[in-house]
Amino acid sequence: MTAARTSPAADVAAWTTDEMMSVAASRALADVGTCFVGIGLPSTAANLARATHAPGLVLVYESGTLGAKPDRLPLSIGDGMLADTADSVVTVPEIFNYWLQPGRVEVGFLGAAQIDRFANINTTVIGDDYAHPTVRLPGAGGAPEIAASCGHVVVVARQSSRAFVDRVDFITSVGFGRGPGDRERLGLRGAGPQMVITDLGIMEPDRQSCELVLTHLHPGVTLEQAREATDWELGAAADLATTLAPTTEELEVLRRLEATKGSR
Amino acid sequence: MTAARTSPAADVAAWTTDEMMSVAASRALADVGTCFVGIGLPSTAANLARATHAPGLVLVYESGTLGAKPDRLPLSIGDGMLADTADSVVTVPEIFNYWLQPGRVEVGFLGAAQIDRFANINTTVIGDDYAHPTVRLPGAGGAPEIAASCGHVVVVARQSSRAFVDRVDFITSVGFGRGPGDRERLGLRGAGPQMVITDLGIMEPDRQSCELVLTHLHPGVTLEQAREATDWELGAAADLATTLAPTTEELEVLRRLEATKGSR
Amino acid sequence: PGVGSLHRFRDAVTHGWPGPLELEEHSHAGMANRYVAGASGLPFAVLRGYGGTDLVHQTENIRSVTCPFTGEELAAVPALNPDVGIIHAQRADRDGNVQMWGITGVQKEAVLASARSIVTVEEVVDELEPRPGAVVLPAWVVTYVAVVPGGAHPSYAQGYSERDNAYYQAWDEIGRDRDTFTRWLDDVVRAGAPDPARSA
Amino acid sequence: PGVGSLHRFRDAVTHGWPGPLELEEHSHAGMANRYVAGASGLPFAVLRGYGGTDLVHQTENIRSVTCPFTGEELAAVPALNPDVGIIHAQRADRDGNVQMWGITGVQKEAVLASARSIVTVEEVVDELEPRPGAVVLPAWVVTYVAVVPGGAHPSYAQGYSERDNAYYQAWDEIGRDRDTFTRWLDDVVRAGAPDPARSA
Repeated sequence: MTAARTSPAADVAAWTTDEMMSVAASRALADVGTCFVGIGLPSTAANLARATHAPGLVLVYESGTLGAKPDRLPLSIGDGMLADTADSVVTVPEIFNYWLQPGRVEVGFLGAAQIDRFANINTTVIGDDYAHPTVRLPGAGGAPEIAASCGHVVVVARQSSRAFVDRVDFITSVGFGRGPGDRERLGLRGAGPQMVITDLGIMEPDRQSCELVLTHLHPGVTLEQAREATDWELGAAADLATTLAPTTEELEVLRRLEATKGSR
Repeated sequence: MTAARTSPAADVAAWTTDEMMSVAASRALADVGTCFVGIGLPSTAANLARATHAPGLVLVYESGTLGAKPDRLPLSIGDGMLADTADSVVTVPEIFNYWLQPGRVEVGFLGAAQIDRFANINTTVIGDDYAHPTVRLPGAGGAPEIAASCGHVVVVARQSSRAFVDRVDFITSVGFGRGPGDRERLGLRGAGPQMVITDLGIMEPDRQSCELVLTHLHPGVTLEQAREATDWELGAAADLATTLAPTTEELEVLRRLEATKGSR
Repeated sequence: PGVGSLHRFRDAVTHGWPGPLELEEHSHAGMANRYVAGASGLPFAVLRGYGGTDLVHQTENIRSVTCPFTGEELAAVPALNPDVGIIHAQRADRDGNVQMWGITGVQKEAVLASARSIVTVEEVVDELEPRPGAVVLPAWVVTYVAVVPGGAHPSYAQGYSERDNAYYQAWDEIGRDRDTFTRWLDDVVRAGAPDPARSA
Repeated sequence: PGVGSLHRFRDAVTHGWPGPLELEEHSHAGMANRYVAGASGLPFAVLRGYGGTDLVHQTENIRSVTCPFTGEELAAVPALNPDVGIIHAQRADRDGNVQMWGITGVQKEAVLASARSIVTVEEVVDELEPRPGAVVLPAWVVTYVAVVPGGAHPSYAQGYSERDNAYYQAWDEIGRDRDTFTRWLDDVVRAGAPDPARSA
């Protein structure tokens, strides 16, 4: 979203913060067997992972495609190419009931219009009054159950103080609710969000408090910038690290994938 | 089962009481669109109907075959030919949940090891003690839900005073329970057994009492014989009729079908 | 699938234009299970869903049910049984049997859950040759078949047409603005002018 | 499918030979739904079933549940989650993806409901060419694949072998009598003699 800036590593071509985000998100799928993929940013990152370090990654889309192997970015979860390349295509009730619900899928990969310090996700309404919202968002889709039932969840979202808030206006998909123990109390069987990847850095939940804490800053981003783009008092890990800049291969593959978007 | 006897109609070849039973049962499918078929006697009769007066009859087998068109008698509900000739093959959960349960199938065609005056069916145990039965029967199979959910039910069973009893030892599949109103009380949505076809005649439930009453005697069978082969005081309809003897075509087709049983 | 940014829907919700909407909102899993219950002749479906979300506070149609064996609480949603279910499929035979393949979603359930159904198809053929991944809806559960080639446009029909992505993009512009949208309604829908999105 | 007259089972139940059996009896619809619940990660399944039958009196595992929307009472059965699920399928590829077709019954649910699974197949192929009516179980839900051609005998494997009906008939005679059965166990199963039913 923000303008491209030159990486501090001299041997790496210029990349945008969005590209850094997608690359960092794709790396979160290292050693992952199966991934339930939302459309948009998560789909880009998951396909980047499959095209680089994780060729065996099984992509599951809620349209019912198990093991889809797209060679371009799908235009929607219903893209025919997903069915053409899948190991198996099942119905939508089946993908939710037989595949997602029992916790068979290791990672749920979600976007978020608004997310809070406990990694709860809002994709429904901005504003206090559901019936008369300030902004109406697209809605829940498959996210509530992905967030509930996948082994763990990775969130990909552009960071801003409007999007990263103390408390979401509406909980569409549960992260850690109001804090420790809430997932267990609610009977949510997955471990919840373990990583939130933004265009500025990476956040992870604190093991005690469940609150999102900054663990990585992307190259060239300052802690100040990350805090300014967060509506709560964003904590930073003691060992706050700098994300590895995108490699030439990662960038090449990502750009090739992105270029397919306009191809049809 | 009993020996062949000559039909009173001189122009009809000799036929067995079993043949009369299958023919009478096949005629019960006149103007029926869809039939859920149990294996054995019901399958013979349903296939006879399809091969004679009801070429468009949709046969549904609980193995998941919708619209099977076997040209021989299937060896089991899982006979591969049923899948090969079906309009659609679905899973076993689907055949029960999407097709049988909502009442989509007009007629359920069932056999019975034991049946009582209220057309309740026992295919589980003979004897008073479930844990120590006199005779163990094959069990429920799909029958309880076929009896519950089909538009109505037709039963085909050889008549004897051991099989046609005042009260079955075990209710595997509900006919009319203990009498009028029981189906409604139990939430059974189909109309229940409307016809019980035996090797001696045809019984139908009395509209008031729900008790099975003899409405037809097969040619050559006396009311006495039918009553002897029934353990309760079998009532006869005021307009007790004689079943039409099997036609030459019916017999020919039936015998051709029966001959396929030994062919594999 | 892939309906874009829903500008008109969002305008209706936030500003009540052209009129206020009554909403009942579910997750995809919840909706899928409502159709399953509807197709199954059951009054409700059970799922692990909605727990801890604010969706449960916005409708009476998300409740809970207790497992009679384990005592566990689960979400329950009521069956959906539309008066009419309308889907698009690839083809039908002359008897009215319908064949569809690719991503079939919740289409079978939508037909089976509905009191009556209309299936639009790309073509009618003499025989539905079996093919991988194909689902057949027998004629006796389909009320009407209508031949509507391209009936999924701007979406696609696997094996017949591709997604018209340019249309989606053009539509996004049309849908974004009330005036443009109103003009489109007047010109294209009411007066039958060529669709500017189609020519995009 | 088509297991014959179950002489041995019936002898065990009625006479406790060779030992008493503990039985839990369900209808097919009930069992199918128990597997569905097991495959779905739910503790129970809901169905219209068992109502008015004596089956409900013979097990604790048929209970009732009330619809939270309509108040209607329905039957509930507990999920079945076997330690190991074993099924036979037509073929697998070298990655362990399994393909089966024909009447697949409740096989997918049995695998998905089980903690571990073994799939015996007719053959392993380089590529699972898509085919009508085929269901693919991805390798990641199958624990082991074993190549066992004819593994369904005396039943059939669609596209590979026909039902051996003569075997069923011969088996009915063997199974009918305790002595014949015991001899068959000793000779064929324990000592590995040729199966007289096979040569029938």
